[in-house]
Amino acid sequence: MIDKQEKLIDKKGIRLDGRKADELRPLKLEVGVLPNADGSAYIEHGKNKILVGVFGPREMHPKHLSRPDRMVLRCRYHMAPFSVQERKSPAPSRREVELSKVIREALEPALFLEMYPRTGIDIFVEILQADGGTRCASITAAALALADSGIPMRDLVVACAAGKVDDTVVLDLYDAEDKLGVADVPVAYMPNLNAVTLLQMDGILTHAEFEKAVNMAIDGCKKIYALQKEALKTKYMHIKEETQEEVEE
Amino acid sequence: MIDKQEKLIDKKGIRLDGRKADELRPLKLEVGVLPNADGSAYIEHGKNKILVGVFGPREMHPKHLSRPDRMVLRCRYHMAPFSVQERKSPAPSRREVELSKVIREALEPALFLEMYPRTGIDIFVEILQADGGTRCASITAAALALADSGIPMRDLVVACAAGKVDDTVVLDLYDAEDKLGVADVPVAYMPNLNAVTLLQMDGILTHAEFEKAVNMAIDGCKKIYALQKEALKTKYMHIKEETQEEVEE
Amino acid sequence: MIDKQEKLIDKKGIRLDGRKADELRPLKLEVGVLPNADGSAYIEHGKNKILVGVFGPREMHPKHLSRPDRMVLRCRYHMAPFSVQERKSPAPSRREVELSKVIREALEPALFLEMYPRTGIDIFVEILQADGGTRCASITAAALALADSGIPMRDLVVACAAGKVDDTVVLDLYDAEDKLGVADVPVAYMPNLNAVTLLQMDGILTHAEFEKAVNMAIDGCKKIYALQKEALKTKYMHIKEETQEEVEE
Amino acid sequence: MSTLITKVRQKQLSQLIEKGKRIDGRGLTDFREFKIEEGLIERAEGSARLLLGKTDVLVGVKIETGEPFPDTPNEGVLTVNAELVPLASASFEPGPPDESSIELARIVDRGIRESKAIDNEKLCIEAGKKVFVVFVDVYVLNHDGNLIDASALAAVAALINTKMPNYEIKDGEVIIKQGYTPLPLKSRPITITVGKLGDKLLLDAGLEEEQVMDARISLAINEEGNICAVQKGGSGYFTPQQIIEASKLAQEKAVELRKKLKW
Amino acid sequence: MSTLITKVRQKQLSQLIEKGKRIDGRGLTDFREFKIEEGLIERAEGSARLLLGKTDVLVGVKIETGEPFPDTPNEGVLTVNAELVPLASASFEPGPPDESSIELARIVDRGIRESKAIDNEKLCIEAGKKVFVVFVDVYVLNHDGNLIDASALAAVAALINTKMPNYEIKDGEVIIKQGYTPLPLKSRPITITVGKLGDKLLLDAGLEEEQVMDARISLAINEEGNICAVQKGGSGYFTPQQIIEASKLAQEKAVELRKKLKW
Amino acid sequence: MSTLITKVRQKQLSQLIEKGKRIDGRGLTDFREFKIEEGLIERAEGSARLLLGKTDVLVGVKIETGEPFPDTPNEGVLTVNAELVPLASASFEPGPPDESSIELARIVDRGIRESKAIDNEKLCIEAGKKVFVVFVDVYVLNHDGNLIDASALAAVAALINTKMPNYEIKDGEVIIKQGYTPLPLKSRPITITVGKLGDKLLLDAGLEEEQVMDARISLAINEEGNICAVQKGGSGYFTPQQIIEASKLAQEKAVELRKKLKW
Repeated sequence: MIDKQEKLIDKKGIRLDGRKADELRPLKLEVGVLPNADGSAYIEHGKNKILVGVFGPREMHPKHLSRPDRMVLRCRYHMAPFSVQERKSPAPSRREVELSKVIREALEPALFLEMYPRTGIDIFVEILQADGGTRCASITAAALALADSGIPMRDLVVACAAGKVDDTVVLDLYDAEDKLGVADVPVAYMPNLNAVTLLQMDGILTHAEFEKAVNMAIDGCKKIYALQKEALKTKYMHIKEETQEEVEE
Repeated sequence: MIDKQEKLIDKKGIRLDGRKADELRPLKLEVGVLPNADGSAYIEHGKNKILVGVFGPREMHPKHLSRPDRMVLRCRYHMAPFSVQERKSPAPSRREVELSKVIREALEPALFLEMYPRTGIDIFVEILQADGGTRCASITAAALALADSGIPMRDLVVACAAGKVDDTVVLDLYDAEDKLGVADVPVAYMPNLNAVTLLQMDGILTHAEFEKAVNMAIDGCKKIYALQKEALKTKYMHIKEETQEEVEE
Repeated sequence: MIDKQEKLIDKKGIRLDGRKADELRPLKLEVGVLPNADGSAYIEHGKNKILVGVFGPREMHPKHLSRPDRMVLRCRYHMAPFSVQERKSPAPSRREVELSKVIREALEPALFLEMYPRTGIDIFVEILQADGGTRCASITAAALALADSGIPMRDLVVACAAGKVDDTVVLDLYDAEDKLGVADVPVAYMPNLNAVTLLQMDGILTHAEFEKAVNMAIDGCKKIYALQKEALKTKYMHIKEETQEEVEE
Repeated sequence: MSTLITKVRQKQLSQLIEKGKRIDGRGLTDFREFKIEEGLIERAEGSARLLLGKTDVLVGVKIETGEPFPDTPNEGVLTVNAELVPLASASFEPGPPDESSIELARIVDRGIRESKAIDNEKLCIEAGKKVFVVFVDVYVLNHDGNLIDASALAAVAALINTKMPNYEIKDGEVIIKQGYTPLPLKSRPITITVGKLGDKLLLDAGLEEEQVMDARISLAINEEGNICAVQKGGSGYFTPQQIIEASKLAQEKAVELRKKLKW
Repeated sequence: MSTLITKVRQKQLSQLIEKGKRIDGRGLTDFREFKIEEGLIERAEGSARLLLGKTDVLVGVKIETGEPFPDTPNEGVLTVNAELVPLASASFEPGPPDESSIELARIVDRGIRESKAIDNEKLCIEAGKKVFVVFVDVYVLNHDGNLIDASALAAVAALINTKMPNYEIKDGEVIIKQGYTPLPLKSRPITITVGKLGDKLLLDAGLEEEQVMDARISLAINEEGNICAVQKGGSGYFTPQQIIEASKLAQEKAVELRKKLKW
Repeated sequence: MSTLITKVRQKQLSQLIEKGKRIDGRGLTDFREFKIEEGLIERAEGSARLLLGKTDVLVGVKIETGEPFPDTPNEGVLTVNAELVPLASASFEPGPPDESSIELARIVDRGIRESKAIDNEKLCIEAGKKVFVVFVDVYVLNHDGNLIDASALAAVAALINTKMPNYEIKDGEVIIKQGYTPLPLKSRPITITVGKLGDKLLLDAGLEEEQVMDARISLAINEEGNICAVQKGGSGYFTPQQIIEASKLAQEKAVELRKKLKW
């Protein structure tokens, strides 16, 4: 057992992994990584490694789940058995069922569901490696995968957590901080609409700390948002180059 | 472990809970207790506390279970995890599946199933606390809930057990007598039709004892039948009063 | 634990159960043993005791599994809980799921699936007692049950294993040889078409040994094929006799 | 379900029974011919196959070691399971046990358990820690009616046929020794199911007759003629008088079968 | 689902809320009347039934012994389960827990767990080997909206009402003794769910109001007014300003309820 | 299933193969380009990702302690599981493993097990009580044909890449120490699947080619060129001559791949 008295932030305000309080972990975003999916994205957020595939809009199966007035969004958040320290059974846990629901609800505000009645979209999120903050990284990647699929969106959704570690409100907790810290506040956000679409919290915070954490998380979201747009641009430039090459040939 | 040699009936013929051989436990019956159900009832029979809700006749779901020539009655007998000494898993046990079947078959003779083709009725029985004789108390309450739903019935169904404790045939066994007694004979009965619609037995009885137990149980049923009718009357008077109040307002 | 050094074949080339290397176990085949099934067969192959029932071609249930251009063959290989040394749970194991698939694929080449669009055939294989080589005996019996059901077939399918025990390639391994031997090669075969429809192998063999085992298994298949035809003839003669008797009466 | 019979056929069967007759010529209280084959499954500790008319039930008994229940620390454990094997009828489907197979298993279980057929205390190896577990698996191979009586009979026949492994305890470990002992039995209950159609009672209903019956009542009867377990089934009812009548009928038939079986 | 309401009714409800009014005459931040009945289930170690308007939730607490988790060897174990009992609403179906009941259970669980309501170390019997396991079963008996607040309140009321068995350890065995001790609690969190429709926030939404709300946010508040757990739900969103507003609203309402409840 | 191809396309593919040609220009026995990336999943004890054309398989290996099987008390335990992850193909559905993923897992398992790839006795910690359990999880991330060879290759690559925790036994307890040892391997089997269409055999079928093939046969080949496991699949058949031919083809290709892989 890890000694809970151990300090997670040193006197200079530096965290165990070398980051400052308001610093994000390194991020890597890729779009269009799965040949068979209609849209896909891959994210490395710290040591989180997550793959998202989107299929649809397509006919719902089973049919009775479809809705006459709108599209149905389904989402499965799933951890690979080898993604965590102790092997996880492939059967969905209660935690995975809950996260599937809140991730779906975080993405729904970005879509024009009424535009595609009687159809369904499936989002499959696979956590290949987990390092704290998987739900946020999943949302960030899922929004990219949706965009990659070509479905119209009100805005990208981007997610990031803030939390309290020792006595400090910090951005983007990794695994050890998540487990040994005081509180974790994952937030999903649509910058253009100023809309918070996911918000959860574990731990104990004063109202002031909570407010600070929410705002810090939103600032984090805005930074990742820039990376999301970058990743989409890279993809499009890539496509453009390919098209040009074809033309030149 | 409880000493099986211990006497459950004293020399004066009085049982451990103070009752005589042919005495029922205290009963409390209420009708129309669940706002969302089409019919409902609550029973306290000894320390049994049971809630029954009825939905229907309504369209069957899934459809392929419906019948072109009659209504389908479905029944779920289910124990709350906290209803028994050792917590019960919420998943249905084999005992619950069997009791669901025999309770359904005890109620079916009271209904005009052929009057509502292609529809279904669902009866949900929830054992909130169990004290021996839950299947009988469930039937007594379920019949009230069906009557409360307004569906035509041939008669109410009422149920009560008799059994053998030490050397005596007694009425309405409670938990300890059920576990330590010699035999238990639950009976469901429709008084107006003189029809036994449920009959089971565990234990060992001579033919004469069996006959005595069945008759004693039927006598118990007749007493509870009076209370059932009382409970329905109370409900109707209640409704009448409410209607009058509305008229007076 | 059994001592793996123990010899399974003596110096004279005789196996522990008294057979020579290329000798089959005793076989008993019966056709038309189940009154309710459309076709059925029973096989005793060594101490294997297996019952197969065939239903169909009939409407598929659930319907969405049916195919507009062909019949669907379904197969369930299932072991009775008492068929093996340690009681087997009745729930299908991964092994049973795999064997159901390979047995189905071993039988499909014998049928004219395109002749019965939108229908299904169900083959139920029940292992009443297992003694090594159940998948082969199941195929041999299932082909008979199919023939008994009257469905047109390209040929019977017949199956038998060969394998390596100690240093020798032998025919038709029984339980102990299967567990302690070096390799097991089950083969299903349609003699008239010279077609191998099932082939698996566990263990280690050189290419030459593998070739020898496959050929020895096919030879075994040919011998059992004669017994299959015998069993069908017996059934038909039986029917003929019955019909004659009826005529004579 | 493809085993459902037509309304015309139903009427025909009902009218016959109301006249005290049956489609196959039997009297109302006659059983069909039956045959018991014991020991068919050498690999099981016990087994028996019962043919009752065309109804075909195979029961296998396995004995393993396991933990006792906390409230009966010095008794063995009995587990009864029933499979309506899909090859037995077009109406049986593969999959986890449904309410019919669960009810069947529980009726067979209660007949054995309540009659105290097995001498449970002799199955205790080490009180509170290790006992023998008796698995009774009822396997219905062909369904032609009266599965309850057929299964209960086959189960008791399989138990009579069951051999228990000899063992000794060495350093707290159970060592299985050579040789066997018969499973210690104290009773051989016989379960008789009485069908009811209108004011008629009948025994050993065939598959088609079961579809016209109002209800059934099954009674397990021990050597003393006492009743050890009862189960009413079906969507109809019995009058109290019919129940007493059915109970007597079952007791008489049990005596008759007991003679035939030499139980 | 038969509980869905018509578009006309939806519009009516929305327009009222936009004007700051509600269908039943309440103000936007008013709770419905509520009543707590404790100890209804004598057989459980703790129980409480909460009526909030017509919403009816029964919580039973069972205490058993079991093994601790490897990473908290000297702490008891909390297990929260929620059943949307099918008699509570035509839209609830029997079967294994679906995403709604799992989310409900996890919100109730986090409110208790994150506020450190139970003094877990006092539930340790023998570190790493044996601890008390607290099973909190939330049983929804009638659904008329705001199941989250009702379930969380009922769960804490049931824990307050819970008695723990006395025990001693003799020769490594846990012996249950006569008498009981109250379950050791360190906090009594109150969970408040704030609904959002357009630019309006409201509390304790009824069943019909829930169908027109954009989204909800639930906050567990402890005695110090701190926030212990948060969950946003629903397919809509909150602005950051609304979240801060909702958080304040929840804290104020928690203070008010705490007074009423004398918690 | 949206991955089914049209009859016209099927005919086109078949005619090409019958002429000894393939849609992507390969010869009948050519493999597509492949690339192995090892150690991608730092959190797992071993991992490898294989790209074979567009087929993409990730294998993670976890090592935990557990009990040995009673009949092999001094050997470690191997458990292989395969997930046809739904993002890999529109035809894969979430849910418990179906017959395709179970067959895939069992073919991979047999290749490793029958070739005795893992030195199982070195995984024994305390005979009969505690051994290492090796979980091999095959995760199909994109399906473009020949999942069997891709999964088997990736699994062996992941095992080569697997590190085992060091440990010591103190007072009967397993203490995990610093540092790692490579997983003890005795063999590196290579599985080759041979497809059959009419009288043609082909290797490394793509997704579309698989839909026109009559049948397939998969052979695991060890360093000595011996055959360790075989599985025929598909609804067609092989002649005995074709099987011998396929076996030789697999052995030759295994030698070729072994060189490329430096295994």
